Amino acid sequence: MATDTDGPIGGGETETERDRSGNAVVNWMENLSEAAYAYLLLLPAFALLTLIAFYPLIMTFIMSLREDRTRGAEPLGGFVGIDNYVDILTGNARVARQFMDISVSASFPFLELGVPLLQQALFVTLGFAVISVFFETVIGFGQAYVLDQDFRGRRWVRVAIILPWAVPIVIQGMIFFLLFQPEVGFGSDLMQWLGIFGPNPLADSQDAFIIILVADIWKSAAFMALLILAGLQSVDRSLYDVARVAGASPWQRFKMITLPLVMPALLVAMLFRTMDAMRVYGLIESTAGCTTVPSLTCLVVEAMFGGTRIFATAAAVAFATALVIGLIISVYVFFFRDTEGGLY
Amino acid sequence: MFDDNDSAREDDGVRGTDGDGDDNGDSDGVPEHWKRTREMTDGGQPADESRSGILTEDTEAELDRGPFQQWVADSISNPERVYRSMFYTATIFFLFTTLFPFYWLLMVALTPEGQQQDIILTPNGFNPGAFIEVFQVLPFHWYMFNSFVIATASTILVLVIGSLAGYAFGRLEFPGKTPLMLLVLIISFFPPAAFFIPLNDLFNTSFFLLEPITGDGTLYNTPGAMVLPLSAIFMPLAIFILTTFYAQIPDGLEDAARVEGTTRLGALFRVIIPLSAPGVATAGVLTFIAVYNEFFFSFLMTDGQPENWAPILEGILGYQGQYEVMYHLMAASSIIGVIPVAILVIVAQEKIVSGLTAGALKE
Amino acid sequence: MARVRLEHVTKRYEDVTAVDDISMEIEDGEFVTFVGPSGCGKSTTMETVAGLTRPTEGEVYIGDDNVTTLAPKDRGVAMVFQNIALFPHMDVFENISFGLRLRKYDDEEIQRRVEQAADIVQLEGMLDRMPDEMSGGQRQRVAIARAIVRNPDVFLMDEPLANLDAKLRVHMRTELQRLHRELDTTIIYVTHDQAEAMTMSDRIAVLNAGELQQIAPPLTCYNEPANRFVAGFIGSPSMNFAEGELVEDGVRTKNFHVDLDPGNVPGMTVGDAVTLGVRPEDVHLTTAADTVAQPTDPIDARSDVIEPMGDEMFVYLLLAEGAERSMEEDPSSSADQLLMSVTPDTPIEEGQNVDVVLDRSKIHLFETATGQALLHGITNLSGRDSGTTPTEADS
Amino acid sequence: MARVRLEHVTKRYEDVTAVDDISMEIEDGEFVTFVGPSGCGKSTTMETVAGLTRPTEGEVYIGDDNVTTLAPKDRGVAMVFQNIALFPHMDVFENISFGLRLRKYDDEEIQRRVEQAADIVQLEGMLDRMPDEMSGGQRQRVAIARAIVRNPDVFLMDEPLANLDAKLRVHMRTELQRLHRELDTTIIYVTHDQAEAMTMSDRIAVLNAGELQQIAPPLTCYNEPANRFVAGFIGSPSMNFAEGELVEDGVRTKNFHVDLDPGNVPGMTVGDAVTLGVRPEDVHLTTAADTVAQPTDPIDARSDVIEPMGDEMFVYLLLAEGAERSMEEDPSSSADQLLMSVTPDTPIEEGQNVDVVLDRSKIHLFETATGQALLHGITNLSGRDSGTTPTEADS
Amino acid sequence: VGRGREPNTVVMTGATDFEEILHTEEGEPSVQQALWDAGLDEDITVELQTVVSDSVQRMQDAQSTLQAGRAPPDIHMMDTGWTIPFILREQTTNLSEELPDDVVDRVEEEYLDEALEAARHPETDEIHGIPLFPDFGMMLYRQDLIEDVGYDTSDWGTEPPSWMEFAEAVADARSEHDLNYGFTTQAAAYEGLACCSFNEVMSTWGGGYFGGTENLFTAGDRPITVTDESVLDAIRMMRAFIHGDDDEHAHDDYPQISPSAIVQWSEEESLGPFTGGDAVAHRNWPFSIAEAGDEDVFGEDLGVMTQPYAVSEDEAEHEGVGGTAAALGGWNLTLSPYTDRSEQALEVLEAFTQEEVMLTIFELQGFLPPNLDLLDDADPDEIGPIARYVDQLQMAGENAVPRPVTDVWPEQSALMFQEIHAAYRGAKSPEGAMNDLADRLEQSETEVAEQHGD
Ligand SMILES: Nc1ncnc2c1ncn2[C@@H]1O[C@H](COP(=O)(O)OP(=O)(O)OP(=O)(O)O)[C@@H](O)[C@H]1O
Ligand SMILES: Nc1ncnc2c1ncn2[C@@H]1O[C@H](COP(=O)(O)OP(=O)(O)OP(=O)(O)O)[C@@H](O)[C@H]1O
Ligand SMILES: [Mg+2]
Ligand SMILES: [Mg+2]
Repeated sequence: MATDTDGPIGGGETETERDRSGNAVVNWMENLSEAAYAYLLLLPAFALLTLIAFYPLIMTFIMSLREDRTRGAEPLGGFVGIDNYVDILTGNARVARQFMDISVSASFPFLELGVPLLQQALFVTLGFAVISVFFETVIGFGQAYVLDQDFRGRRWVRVAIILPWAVPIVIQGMIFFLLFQPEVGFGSDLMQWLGIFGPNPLADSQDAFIIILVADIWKSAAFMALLILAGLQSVDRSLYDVARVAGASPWQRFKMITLPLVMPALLVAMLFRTMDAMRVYGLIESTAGCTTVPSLTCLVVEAMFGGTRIFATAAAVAFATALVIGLIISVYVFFFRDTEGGLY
Repeated sequence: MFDDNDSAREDDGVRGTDGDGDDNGDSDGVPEHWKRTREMTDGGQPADESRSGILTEDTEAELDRGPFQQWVADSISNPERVYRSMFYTATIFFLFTTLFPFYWLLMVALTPEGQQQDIILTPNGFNPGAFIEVFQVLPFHWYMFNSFVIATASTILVLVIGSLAGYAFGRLEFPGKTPLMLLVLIISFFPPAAFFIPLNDLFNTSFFLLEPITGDGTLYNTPGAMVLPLSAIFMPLAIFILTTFYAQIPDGLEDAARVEGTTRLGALFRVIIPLSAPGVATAGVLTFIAVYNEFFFSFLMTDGQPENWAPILEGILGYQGQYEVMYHLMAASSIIGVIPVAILVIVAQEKIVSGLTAGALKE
Repeated sequence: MARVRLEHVTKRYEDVTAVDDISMEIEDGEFVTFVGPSGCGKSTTMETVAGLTRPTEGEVYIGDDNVTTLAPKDRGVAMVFQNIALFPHMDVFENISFGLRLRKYDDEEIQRRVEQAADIVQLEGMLDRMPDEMSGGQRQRVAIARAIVRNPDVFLMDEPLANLDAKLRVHMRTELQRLHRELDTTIIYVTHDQAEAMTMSDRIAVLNAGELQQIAPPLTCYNEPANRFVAGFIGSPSMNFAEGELVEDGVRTKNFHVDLDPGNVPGMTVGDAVTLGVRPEDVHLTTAADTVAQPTDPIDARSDVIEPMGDEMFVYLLLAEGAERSMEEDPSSSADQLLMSVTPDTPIEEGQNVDVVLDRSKIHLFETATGQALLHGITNLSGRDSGTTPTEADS
Repeated sequence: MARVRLEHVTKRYEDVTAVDDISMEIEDGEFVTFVGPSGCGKSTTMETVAGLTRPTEGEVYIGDDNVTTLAPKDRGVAMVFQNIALFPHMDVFENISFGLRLRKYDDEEIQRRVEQAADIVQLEGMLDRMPDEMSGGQRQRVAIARAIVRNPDVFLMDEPLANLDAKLRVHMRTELQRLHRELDTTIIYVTHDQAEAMTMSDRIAVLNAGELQQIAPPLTCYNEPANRFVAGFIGSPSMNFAEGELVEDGVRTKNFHVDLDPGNVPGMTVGDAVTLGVRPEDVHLTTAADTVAQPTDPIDARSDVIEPMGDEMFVYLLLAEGAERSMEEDPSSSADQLLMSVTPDTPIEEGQNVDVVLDRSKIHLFETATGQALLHGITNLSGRDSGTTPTEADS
Repeated sequence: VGRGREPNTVVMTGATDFEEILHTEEGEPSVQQALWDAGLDEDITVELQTVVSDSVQRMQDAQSTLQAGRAPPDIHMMDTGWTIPFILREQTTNLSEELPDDVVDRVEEEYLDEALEAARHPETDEIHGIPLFPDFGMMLYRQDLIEDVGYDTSDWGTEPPSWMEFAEAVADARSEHDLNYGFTTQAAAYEGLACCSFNEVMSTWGGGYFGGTENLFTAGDRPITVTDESVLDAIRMMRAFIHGDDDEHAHDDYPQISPSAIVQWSEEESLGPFTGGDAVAHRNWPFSIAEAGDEDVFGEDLGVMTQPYAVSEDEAEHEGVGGTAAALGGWNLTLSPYTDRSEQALEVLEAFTQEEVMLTIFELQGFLPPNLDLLDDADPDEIGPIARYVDQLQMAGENAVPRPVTDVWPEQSALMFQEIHAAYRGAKSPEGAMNDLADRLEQSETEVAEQHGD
């Protein structure tokens, strides 16, 4: 090692001389307390969200408290408080499909359906969300596991698996519409032959519900797979070494290391998939239609864009939908509580 | 369950010659460096040894004992084979299920107009011209370009703003964290329609400040009218993803960066983000594709003209007539619109991941 | 300019007080080593200096500035982390040059400095490896290079040599000392290696349970430990302790007696509980007692286990008849046990009965209750009874 | 039952051969320590035993089984990892009990064992902490507990005590030895701490650049190193080397001459280049030469730097007139320099001219070209010239 | 379009089919040229803002545009089915006021009344939209096949047969020629079912949603007549067509002639099987005549007529229903109240009322002129197969059945097609479905009444 005159490393200047010229903003930011710094970082996000999301929501909420006006320049009437919400829950809203239509009866099962369950937006939506998210999670995990391997052509398999996610909803709808359109696709014949579907699956609530489920799982499992894959890739590989030496079988490694470490990502994926599934609309509209499979968002969209100007009702339905989703989501929030890197 | 180990990976080079590449180790004659190169092109990541993947040779005592004695015997002596074959079965299954609808879509595209009956596994006639007609009927490339710009802009906006928020939520302690996080989440409870009426008013209001930029001072018919709401709507997902991944980076690395001379923000961009590369890239991919394919605002925030930033959706819907639908064109246009994006996104993602984790910080 | 001063620094986590009211002043250019048991707060104290942890209470000064709230990057410190903390996404060159690149040094300068640093830590030719392709020791060397390449005012090094082999360690030790001398930087150092602490430091700060026990030059800590903790902690193998009582004519412990005028033990009176301490190398066979100026009376013992170490040999002595060597406890703190260090060619065998003497000038006396040192050396010469009375610890 | 045998094990990475054709046999119940410079392949060798790395060539046997392709979990090994690798999502209890839970031990048993293990590593009361709330040493202790709780046939420990303070280290050392004795497990151990290697091991395996240099009991390695590398590596501070030449009447190096009958040096003839090695503790002041049975002729020297270490003192001697102490190189390998270790009370001052002698019975002779040991001790008694001729290294 | 546009450019909305003919290659006839020829200031050019073809999406588009007070477009092309809601929301301009009197008079006089009706303000009767072209639900049939099995179809064009005769003829033809389908129509759950395909059937049975034609355009206080026997019979007949005798709710007299798949068919899906030769008869809009009447398809063998009927006009309980029928569709042009160049736009609208323009549009793209008298004037060479069916189209004009468009029509039509669909599929009995529908309509009507009562 040559001993150079300036000292063993570099020039004679010490770094503070060079360094303390940082500008005022940076210094100000560096000296903020942790909380103040956090708020500063959140500012851009919340500024955008306030303008583009919270402000419209508040306006929409106010809208939901007013009266519908189908004629005249003014789109809304006077304030009616929560009347619109009451109408929704009592089946008196001006929407074509029922939000919920159940009454309590004296005989078993003590609930009486006004219209079949699959004609009630709430239950269609809940059923759809639960079933689709379940299958998407399982399949997504499988796909992520495959993609986490190193193998020749992995990139192309990854492209293949992500492809459905890249398909616009209209096209997704079109594919499954055509597949089960007896004239065009063979899906309808096949399923009928298997005895699963009736002759007009797209016009039958039950068959159409299954078609929509399959279509959604086909597309959205990729979403799950991508997120889970990212989670898998972030796991410190040396932990697997430890576990292997400790005697964990592949399944145990999965259960005790992979799963808990991927759990935060998995929960995020499931959380957002659930919310998405609870808002399903485009897929239904482009396959079986909202009449056959009415979802909550169907009601919102039809109220808002149905041509009859019932904005107040639409707004109220939107908020009621959000409320339902919020209730379901609180289950997740409860889970997040215990997860590292989740909400806490 | 699949598992993997070093040699399993090395065997990739010889897969296809025979199934039990287990004990032939290096005697397969494939030069070491060659295999290495191939691994690199496949995975894009150096296959370091500590990254034990998933397929391993672990013996599973509880293997199924079926009637195929020979097979079972083989499997027991060489359980890796079972994992391998399970792995292949799964891969093929996934490939089939995801790709079949595309194949079928391709068949629809190839079937001449008006003959879309009883397409099963082959097209009804053969009309590859649809892929050209798509561009003749509408300037489909324009729509693609618009969508591309909008999606790129939204993705960047979401990742930057979302990263700041994700960092705050994931790595800092402050009062009100949980309520604020829930507040972000609440946005995703609402169907997009819930935002529409006020936003429609807002974007059609003329703002003096915007006049030099947009001409009439409104955001309608500009990319902004889509980028802003789409960013806002997909922001919660990105924030949650980023929060999750940022939270997992050990404090020590951030500390090291700060002592080395980064600002707090610098540590985020130089260490936290690169180390969360899989998460960041995933958030980016999800946002990009979601925006690219978004239906609601894409449809309502422009007048549908390609020169007014109408996105791909308007293009696809353009093939839909009042009383007839040009299914073959819609199918063709979807394939054209989707496949390049999916490939681009994946390639970009790999680049991003390797870029973030490798050279990105060179200046 | 790069004096470091801690004033009543305290760091509390929810249920642990990691650092408890530590004050110290480290001179510009001084080399101070923190030692102390695992979990005693060394790393945490360092982090308050680096600015990574904000103290719950107290202030940190670097130079004349109160830097308590200053960002790490503005403190002019470089740090080697205990957990190494290499950036896994950068190769060695990028890791080392990270700080320089941040400061926008030009490429040539960076290249030159990195090469120099890599040279010091013997990493030439590995500059394009990724951290996960290196062995533990190689990684640690990268971490060291990353710190020294920057020429900071203050170096903070948290066990920088822990994963290195003895030879490289000696080399690095020399290099660090040279750096220290030539750059005149202040260095705060954490190590578990006594040799390192003894040879490199201007002063050693001994911490225990978050509290500063003593800060003094190495030999002072070794020869005049401020309290029983320091006495037991510094020196390897550890000092032998025997609890006893001050009696009329000296100190009596369970197995032996040492003459002493109790009046010379400051603040103590006959009957008070005291602890006697003696280092293994100050225990001698009676046969070799002639080299000891002031031996104690011979003590009966039986050699138990003998550990040859190459350059020395440890002999575990059992004092009481029928005593067993205790494995559970620290050998040096059992009353029935005495550890002796002798030259490897000493003719002694396991199980042999031997008589030993202690070097009176090297005996330490502690108050059992508080652990405070009372006397260092009980040379009974000419009225003045003690060699040294402990100076109040510098802290 | 738990013999470990490596047969021609080689591990190559792209451009590095981490382990190069290593064969060794470790007896059931033996405690073998791997030492060697950083990056020499210690961890990699261990990983081949654990099954984490599959050797590029060669075979690994545990007991009588060829386990080369066996999964780690079926090898009955437990391992403490150099990088600690605690599960971040589990608290201390869960980390320690991981292996037991996998094996479905019942809760009570788990509780009991974990507590015992925690006790050994002194982690009582921390069982519900998360890894990121602990200090470096505490984490390492968790990692140790995680391994010892499992009672395996073979323990693999990669620098388990690196982050621990001296006292705790001594304690852990004792504990591990006790475990070893009581459980009769085979232990393969990596350490950089010479004291650890010397005291704990049945045999030491010295590795360099992926090759096995010597595997032998500690004192054999110390006293009869197989080659210059081992000689320089084992012992701290390192052995002094002086390159020279075999002449008619002995060995002549640049600054001194040692009498010897060249005919007694096997395989060498006059004129061949040899290297003479002597440990610092075998360098004596002429004034103390009476304790040395067979001193060499006095050598003129000047003391340069004196490093007091507490229990001993290092004196750097310059042999040639006007020589400077070289800082860059390892002090022990410069021809003009000689390191001497003396007791701390030796009256010697820096800059003083002194005469020193070497202990002929402790002088080692190596072939300069290959580094192979030629002679250990050149006691010129009665025709037979050498103390020991090196046995072929066990490797 | 829009920004920085030429001062004399008028922007109107339209789908690609209209775009194709608005501007054409130099020298070729185009709508723009026709407008100029019809007296439009040569400085004024019309530009098209292309919108999607789907009517529902176009409505959403127009709604958000107008809700936001945005212009251009200056002229909106609006479906007859949803022009009135926009008029009622004051999102159109009163053309009776704005256009010169002579133009207004000409429109009043010459335009098909039913078409114009759907473009008037229901309360003031003032014109808010200029019909661009009307559409009629026509019955297409395979003349050759039906004649083959012994039916005389020669006068069906002018005097459509009864449903009974038609059904038997279709049934015979189908079995004779071994075709997959007999009669195909649209019965998916969508607007087209409520407004058109069922509306026609109901009308030919003498029924109506709200009694007779006098109640079509004012919601609030009108009878709800969907539970009338005539309406139920119409449904029963359809159920017989779809499900045949097995269905207890099917009309006993009618044979099974329609595939059950029609319950998921709208125009797009239903046309193919007919043109593909798989069906005997098919209900669709005039554009399909051009397709099916092409020489390559059926040519002369294609028969076209208005809908068969079951109850004659005289027997019908309500006014304006009964007898043959043709559902009315089509598009109107309205003037955006937010435009800043209404003068030019009015000139454009005025030009659209000129006969030459209508004829040009008809000839170029087959859009029927709103003045059906002009059908005879069109050059048969230009208009292709349609030329053969001019009489039938005129007849359709005479028997046009408009839908009851009011401000709440979209809402009501959703209820209607949902219930009708349920009844068609057999998920509900005709009575059950219509009772449910009546309830919901009642509710909707009262709300309107309440809202406008104050
Ligand atoms: N994944 C890898 N890719 C390439 N080289 C590697 C990899 N892992 C280890 N090496 C190299 O192999 C050699 C041996 O590494 P190993 O970890 O066994 O060393 P070690 O003896 O444990 O050293 P230390 O004492 O520093 O931990 C080193 O030179 C190291 O750089
Ligand atoms: N984030 C934390 N939360 C709670 N306790 C903590 C946290 N970090 C450190 N501690 C505790 O504070 C004490 C001091 O920790 P510190 O890391 O300073 O110890 P140390 O002296 O560096 O120990 P070692 O030599 O083992 O590295 C320890 O008991 C540790 O468990
Ligand atoms: Mg520490
Ligand atoms: Mg190692």
